[in-house]
Amino acid sequence: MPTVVRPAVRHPGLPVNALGLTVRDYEGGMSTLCAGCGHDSVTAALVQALWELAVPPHRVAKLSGIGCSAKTVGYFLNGAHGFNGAHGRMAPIATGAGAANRDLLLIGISGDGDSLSIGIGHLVHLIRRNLRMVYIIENNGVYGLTKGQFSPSADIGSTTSKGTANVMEPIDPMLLGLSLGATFLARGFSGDKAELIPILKAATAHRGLAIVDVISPCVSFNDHEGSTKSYRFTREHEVRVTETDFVPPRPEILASIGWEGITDLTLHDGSLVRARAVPSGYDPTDRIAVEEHLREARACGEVPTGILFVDSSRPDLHEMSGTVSQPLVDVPYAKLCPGAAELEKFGSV
Amino acid sequence: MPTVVRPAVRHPGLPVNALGLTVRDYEGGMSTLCAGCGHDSVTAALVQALWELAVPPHRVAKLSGIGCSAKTVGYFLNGAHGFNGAHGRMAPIATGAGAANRDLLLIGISGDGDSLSIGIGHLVHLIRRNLRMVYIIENNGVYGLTKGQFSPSADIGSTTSKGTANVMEPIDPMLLGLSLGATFLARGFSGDKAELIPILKAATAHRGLAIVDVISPCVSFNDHEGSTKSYRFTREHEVRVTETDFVPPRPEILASIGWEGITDLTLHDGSLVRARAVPSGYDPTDRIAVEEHLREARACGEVPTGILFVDSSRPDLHEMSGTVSQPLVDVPYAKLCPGAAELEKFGSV
Amino acid sequence: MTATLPVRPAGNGTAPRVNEISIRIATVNGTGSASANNLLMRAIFRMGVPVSGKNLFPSNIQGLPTWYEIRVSGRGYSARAPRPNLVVAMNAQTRKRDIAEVSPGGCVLWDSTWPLQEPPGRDDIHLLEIPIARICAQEFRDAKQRILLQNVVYAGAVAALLDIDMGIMGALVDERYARRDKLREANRRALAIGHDYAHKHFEAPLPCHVEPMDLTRGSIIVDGNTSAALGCIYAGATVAAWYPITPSTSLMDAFTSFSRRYRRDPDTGRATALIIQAEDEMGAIGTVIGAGWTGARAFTSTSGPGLSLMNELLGLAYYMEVPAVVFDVQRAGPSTGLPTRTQQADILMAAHASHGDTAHIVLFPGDPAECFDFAVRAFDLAERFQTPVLVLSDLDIGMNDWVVPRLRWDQRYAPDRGRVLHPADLEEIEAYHRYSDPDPDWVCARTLPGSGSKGAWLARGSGHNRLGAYTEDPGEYREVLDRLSRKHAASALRGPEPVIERRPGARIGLVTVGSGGPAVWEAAELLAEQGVVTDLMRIRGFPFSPPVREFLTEHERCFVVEQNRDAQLHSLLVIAVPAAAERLDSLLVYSGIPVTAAEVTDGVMTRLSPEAAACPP
Amino acid sequence: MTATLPVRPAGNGTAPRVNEISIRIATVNGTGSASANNLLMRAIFRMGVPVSGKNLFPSNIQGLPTWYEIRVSGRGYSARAPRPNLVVAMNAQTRKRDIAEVSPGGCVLWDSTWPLQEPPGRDDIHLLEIPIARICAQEFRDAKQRILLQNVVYAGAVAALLDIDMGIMGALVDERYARRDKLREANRRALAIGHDYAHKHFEAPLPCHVEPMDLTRGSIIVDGNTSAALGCIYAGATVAAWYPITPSTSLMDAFTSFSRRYRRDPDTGRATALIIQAEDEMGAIGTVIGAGWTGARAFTSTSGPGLSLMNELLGLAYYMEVPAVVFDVQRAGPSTGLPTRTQQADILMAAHASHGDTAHIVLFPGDPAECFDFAVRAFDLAERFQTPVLVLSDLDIGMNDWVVPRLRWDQRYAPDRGRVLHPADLEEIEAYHRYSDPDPDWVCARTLPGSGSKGAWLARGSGHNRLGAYTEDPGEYREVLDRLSRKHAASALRGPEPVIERRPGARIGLVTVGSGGPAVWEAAELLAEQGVVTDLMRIRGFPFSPPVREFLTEHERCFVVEQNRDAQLHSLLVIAVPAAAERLDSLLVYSGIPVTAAEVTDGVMTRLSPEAAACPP
Ligand SMILES: Cc1ncc(C[n+]2csc(CCOP(=O)(O)OP(=O)(O)O)c2C)c(N)n1
Ligand SMILES: Cc1ncc(C[n+]2csc(CCOP(=O)(O)OP(=O)(O)O)c2C)c(N)n1
Ligand code: SF4
Ligand code: SF4
Ligand SMILES: [Mg+2]
Ligand SMILES: [Mg+2]
Repeated sequence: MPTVVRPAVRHPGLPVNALGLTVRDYEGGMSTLCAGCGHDSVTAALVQALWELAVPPHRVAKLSGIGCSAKTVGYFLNGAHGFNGAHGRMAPIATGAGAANRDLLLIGISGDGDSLSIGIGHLVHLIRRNLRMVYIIENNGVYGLTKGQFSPSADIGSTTSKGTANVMEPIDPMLLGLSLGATFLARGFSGDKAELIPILKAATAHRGLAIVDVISPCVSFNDHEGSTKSYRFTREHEVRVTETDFVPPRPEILASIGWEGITDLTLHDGSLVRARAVPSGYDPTDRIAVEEHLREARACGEVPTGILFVDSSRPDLHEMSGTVSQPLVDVPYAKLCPGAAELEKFGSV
Repeated sequence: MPTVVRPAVRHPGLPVNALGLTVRDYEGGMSTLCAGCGHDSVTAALVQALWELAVPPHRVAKLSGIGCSAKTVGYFLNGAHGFNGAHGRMAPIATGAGAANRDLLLIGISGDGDSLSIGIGHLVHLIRRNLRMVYIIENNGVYGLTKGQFSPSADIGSTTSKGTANVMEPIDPMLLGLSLGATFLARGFSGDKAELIPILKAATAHRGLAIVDVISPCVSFNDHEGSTKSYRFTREHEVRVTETDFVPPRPEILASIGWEGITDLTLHDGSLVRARAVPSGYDPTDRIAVEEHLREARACGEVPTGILFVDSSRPDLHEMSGTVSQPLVDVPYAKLCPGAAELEKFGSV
Repeated sequence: MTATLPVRPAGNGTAPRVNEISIRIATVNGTGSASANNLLMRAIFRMGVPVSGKNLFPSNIQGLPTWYEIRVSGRGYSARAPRPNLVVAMNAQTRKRDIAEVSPGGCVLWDSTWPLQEPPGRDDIHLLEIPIARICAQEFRDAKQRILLQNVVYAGAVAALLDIDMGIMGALVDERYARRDKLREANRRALAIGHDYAHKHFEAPLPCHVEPMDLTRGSIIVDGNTSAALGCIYAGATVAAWYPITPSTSLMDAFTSFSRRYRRDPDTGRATALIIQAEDEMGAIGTVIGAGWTGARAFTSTSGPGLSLMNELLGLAYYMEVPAVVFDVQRAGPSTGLPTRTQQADILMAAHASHGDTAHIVLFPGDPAECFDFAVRAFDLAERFQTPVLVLSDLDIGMNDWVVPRLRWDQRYAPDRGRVLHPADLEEIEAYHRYSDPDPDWVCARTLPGSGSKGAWLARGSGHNRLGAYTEDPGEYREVLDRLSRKHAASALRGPEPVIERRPGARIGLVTVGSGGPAVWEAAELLAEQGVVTDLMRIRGFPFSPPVREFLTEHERCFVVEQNRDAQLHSLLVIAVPAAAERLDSLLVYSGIPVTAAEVTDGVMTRLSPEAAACPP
Repeated sequence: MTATLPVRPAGNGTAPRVNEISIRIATVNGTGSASANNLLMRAIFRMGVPVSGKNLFPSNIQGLPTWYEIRVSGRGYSARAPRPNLVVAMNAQTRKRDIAEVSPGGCVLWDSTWPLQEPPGRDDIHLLEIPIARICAQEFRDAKQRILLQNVVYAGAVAALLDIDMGIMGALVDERYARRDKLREANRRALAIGHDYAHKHFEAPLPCHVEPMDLTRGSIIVDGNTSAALGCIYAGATVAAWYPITPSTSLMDAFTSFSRRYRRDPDTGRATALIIQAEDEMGAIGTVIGAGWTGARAFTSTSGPGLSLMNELLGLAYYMEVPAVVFDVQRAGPSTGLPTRTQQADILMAAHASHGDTAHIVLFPGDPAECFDFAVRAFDLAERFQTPVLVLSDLDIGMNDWVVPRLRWDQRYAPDRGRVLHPADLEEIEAYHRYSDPDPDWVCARTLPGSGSKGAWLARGSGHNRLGAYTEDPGEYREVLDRLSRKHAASALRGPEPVIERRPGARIGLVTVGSGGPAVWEAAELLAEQGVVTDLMRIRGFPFSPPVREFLTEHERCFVVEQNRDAQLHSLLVIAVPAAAERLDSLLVYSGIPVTAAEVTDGVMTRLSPEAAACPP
């Protein structure tokens, strides 16, 4: 794929990243979400993370389904292609895009309805395929765009603004991912950008499916007293279980790192992501321990954040499939067509 | 609902159950499955269990999607209504049937493709609704009816008859259920009828969704060397973690039972199901411990069977919804129609 | 800007008249204008004057332009009006365009807190300015109220301009805030401020104002989703399953809130209906089919994308012969399209939804009153014919406020449960076979799960014979398929007849469906004024009944007016009545905004013009 | 029973003739008869005689009745034959019916190991008995072989009866078991046993036998799923996604095995195609659309139920303008229907799949050769028109063995990637807008993800304007919708033309589609013999091209022969060509078994009879 980087001359005052681009070059269209919507903060964190990482914008493919969250693909990275598809179908679209061009950095933005309700079958199977992709769930416990019905992530006892309480067991995408063999699970909070940015960076570095569950309050329909997805509730109950640092590529560091809550996620360019455990002993590579921790946290109403689980050992879709290292879209037709002589032989009885 | 029990006079030689019915009265049409198919054994176990329980046949509604497994609803309980619907959609159909008539004993027979592939979104949400139903997955690791493709339950490394190995993480319905708050999870083996029958009985007794994962080998496409869903593999790796006994209703027993791996599942008629732990200390009510056990068993290639997990504390769909105790189909129209006077008032500006 | 109002030449717009007014209110969504608009509409209604409201809103929650149109028509025209006589321009973002669209001689009331950036560019209209935001900032303390009450201020001003009865306005406010004194007072005050300001600064009332009539007695204001939900209540529905989607969501919301009142066991307080928010539309329709098979009256509501997802299971219910009721509140497609705009573009899909040879019964209500009636009929037809019935409403009917005759209930109504054999009936017969013994409508008797072993059968979507047994035998398989085809045809005689209005000497027919009714009716009147006499037919059901065929073949030429691009109703008509194929012409309006009479008359006149006649359709 | 074979009066069956034979072999599925039947068919083919095979199999894996029909026709008729001249009755379960169906004067070869329970009830046929099971039990040791080789024994006997070249039969066995000596020997022996038994006990060969010709040179035997898969290989497809479903599964199986050969990088041995078994059909079509958007040639294969599930996303791809290729190998509906039986009942759905105004390009291959060609064309059309293309095959074409001309490849072929702007192209233009600047086909240029920021755009299924930006503006929204409509119409000129065959003086047209071709062609010949001269048209694409319209309006009367109940092609024709509506009549065959010429001629003659003429269609 040819690389086209636009010269960063238009914003002389702003700092530039390694590509000479300013943060403006990572922005998108004007948001039409409600003022204060958590999703806008996630967009901002993403813009910052991608700018800091100096990801070439055109190398990204933005993907989403339908929902307020899904709209945000229009609000960052104008220089990247995007696909704002159908409700619940982001995963298959991403699978096709990733299958066709493995060099794309796939960034998907979904909602808790989009991913855990209509799209959950696809999510489950995306986890199995371990497609290399950043999969963000902007989790607000409701269907925002259709005006506030409970989504499957609503906690038992969480109430609507009119006071009706949810009675069904919630789906926690982190627990679900653990049970299905997901390889990267992190949780952030749209109100905590400082934590979210390095998580997002780490996610882009993961070779496989990186699911980032971001609690992202819906100010119009689920930010009241009684909601467990409100700003206030999340702020009061958020507990960081790991602190994430993003370490630019410095080979000498690599050698010196052993495990003390540090997970060595190596970017394709050699960068490193460190997840330091906050509760002593939290080990984001121990599936059972993580599960136990998450369950206990849930029982006492905590919202654990940080990189919760990482498994870098599993192959991604292309590795499982043994495909060529070149993107399939770049394989020239001449290499694909068996030619007339071969056809001549076909079907001899 | 009026009860019509046909007089059990036609098979004078055979033993009769409490309703005066013989086992023949619980049978269905001739199976058209392959000779030796595991599914036929599951059918036989079910017939036996229902006969022993003396379930009135007409009180049952049989449900299924599409697949070899789905066909088996035609092979038992001719005296019950059945619904052999569309691939993957058993759960919603069951939800509707259960919503409309809570007095029906819903027995669903699904396949691993039907439930874990196309139908997994519905299964996940059925678990959340905790619909009272016996949900049997006849799990053979392949799509039998479409001739042997891997299903999502195929283990990593399990091979097709031609030697291709599966590379994707399997979906274990038991682990999935645990992560989603399922309330009854059991695993059986079609080759072990002695164990399966009491499990099925216990499942019918559960007030909520009882998922029974039955390893049920496909002799045509997945019973070869190299398959982890073959008769041989399962026989060699099956490990009972609990032994289930079904105890008919005797109030005095109830009082004397404490926990030593015994789970008190009380049937609507007062019957009791005991699950005795085989590995010392296995506690089918401790979600985390069960999860840990299942993961470890999987790591060493074991297939744990028995009642694996039970939680009798959660409300079922009707309890969550606060519906009347009478089946909704039996609520007379006169009670439902607000009448002309009420309409007269409607829409006054 | 001028505040005096000499009547200027009306240009090519509609001349302003008493009780023939069209108001457009431009605001920003999420700012609470809905209740002010509603207030105006209801006050006019209470004055006895026919009125209708169209909400043109964006597909987001907050911050984008939205318009509300109120049409006052003493003549009873309720279609969307062509151009407004009075524009309330509260949204600075769209003000330029809003000003451009007012009809010549009309007025624009605008919030002069934010002055116009450029001259309005029109001298054929009146610009009435009120610094609403500034006034509210001065008068009210609470930040939220300052925003909300701006709407009430313009409502007061409009009331003054149109001479809307302030007694009624005040009473409506009082009723609304009956138990919230502070709010009531604040609203009252805002109303007065707007009203007084207008009286003081403008020559109010305008020449085109509202005068009391007595034409709304016996009518109510209601939207189609609410009345459809109420129809489901009256029909005896006990199971509902759905997945939220605009513009159908308010149907289930209404059913939910009606259920709080009408689906409670008085003794136990427990629910006699179960409403399930499903995981997706396949889950929703599956639940409905499961409940229908079990004997409950069950329904779902959805819109285009959801209907697409229901295709497979609709075919299952058709082939198994299980009743199911689906409300499709159509929105503008294709794909996600314009979720908050109206269209009638699911007609073709609804008629044959699913692969294979599948055909459904489709009902087309034309207004909220018919939404109520057809909801009840849908359940009756679904159970009588043991098949899915799709009720095709649309956003215009479903979400807009219509004035319709008060809903009436015939106490003698008993649900038509169709042919169901209960245990006692089964005792009378020797053996029961599900698909045998059809009645003259080609319907066979069904039995319900739980009702006894003698009637037990296995429902299957795979090939089956008349006994209900699996078959691959060509003849047995075809026998069932042929009966299904005859059954579908037979349902034509039981569905709602078209509404036909004949005028002596008409050789031209105007054919329409659903929400096209009011515009086509108005167009027929306008055409008659221009000497073009037309008969009218509004189709209300598919398969088409004999009067539809007759109407089409009776007329030299028929214009099929529908709100989609691909002439979907026209297509079904041509298939059903090939003899009329060459007489049918299409008038298609599909921009997402409800069709106006002008669009219809223009279309007809163009096609009837000598130039058009030269090249046949 | 007699073993002598005097030629008896043929009754109303087809008189037995040399090289005009129809054989029906009745077995139980899962017993391995397929390879024996294949052997017979291939041997006849190698003798230079046109032959075709139809497999009528049940929807289960083992133990149910299955039939294989081989039609030998020196005249080249390849449609299903009406009644067999020779029945091989290996299945005791269906034997009675099998005997009943042999045509008068014909023969039944049956396994007399299990004697007939009752007399066959016919004296107009010949019963030839061989105790096949008993012989195999005596001759072979291995239990599995005893079963499998029964099939080879009857193949040997049939070879003797029909004078099929035993040298060729032997050679085919040798080729098949080239590397498995024991199996080869056993098969050889079984073949000889059957052959010798027949020669010894019957008067073989029969009068209706096979004589060598030279009509299959340059032809191959292939099924449509295999050739479609090969077409995808030649078209350059690199991404495939699917969910298993009969009868389309073998298409992806074939693509998978072709990929082992043709999608391997020679240097690394790694794959140049990615085949994804999706979780369901929505996953499959979604993956295809994602890959198509990214620039890969991607496809899926499915059948009716899967197509139903793809509705929503097909509308998305249509509206976003993303290429996608879908093979729908049709089976008998509705719902699950008869998964192993053929039908053409997804036509209407395919043309307009999805809610809202959606219209697709549909290709109708008529045989496996066209499956190959149309696979390639489908990708070209999908990319040129940036839209889904549905290839509607069916079980008859997809899974049965057809003799077709050897597939040819034009080395000059270059994929038509349509209008794609690459970075260099983008440098030439000032700004890029996705839906602007249509070419004469109304197609706008697209750009691919990863190819640069200047061409970046956000694909959306929601309302958009020519720039690709979100819009709710009526005019902007409609502008795109109108262009889509024109684009669809324009594609009619680029799709495959109908195949038309004219006969001097014909005033009647026979119109058909897909697998209906051979039966209709044969029927036309038979009708001509009866003095009814007809022209033929086989439609190969939707939207219909001008020659379709011309053909329909040119003829006094046209019979549309299609394999569904609801006259789906007929419906699309009436919509597209209303002027011909009254001339069209339907001949519908939909029992799941491929249409025969006799069904067509009977249908035509009945409708042309004086009685029918009295009451117009
Ligand atoms: C097939 C289909 N069904 C329903 C909808 C309506 N719909 C649009 S967005 C949405 C839910 C959005 O919820 P979520 O994914 O949580 O996003 P949020 O708006 O909360 O960010 C629904 C139900 C749709 N667009 N398509
Ligand atoms: C919508 C749809 N897609 C695909 C199919 C084809 N199909 C029938 S059964 C089946 C899989 C069955 O697998 P499983 O559920 O494991 O049942 P088994 O046959 O193994 O018992 C498939 C893919 C279908 N019937 N419907
Ligand atoms: S409705 Fe909720 S989720 Fe949607 S934009 Fe507003 S705050 Fe955000
Ligand atoms: S194919 Fe497999 S699953 Fe199906 S009937 Fe045969 S053995 Fe059972
Ligand atoms: Mg949400
Ligand atoms: Mg299976």
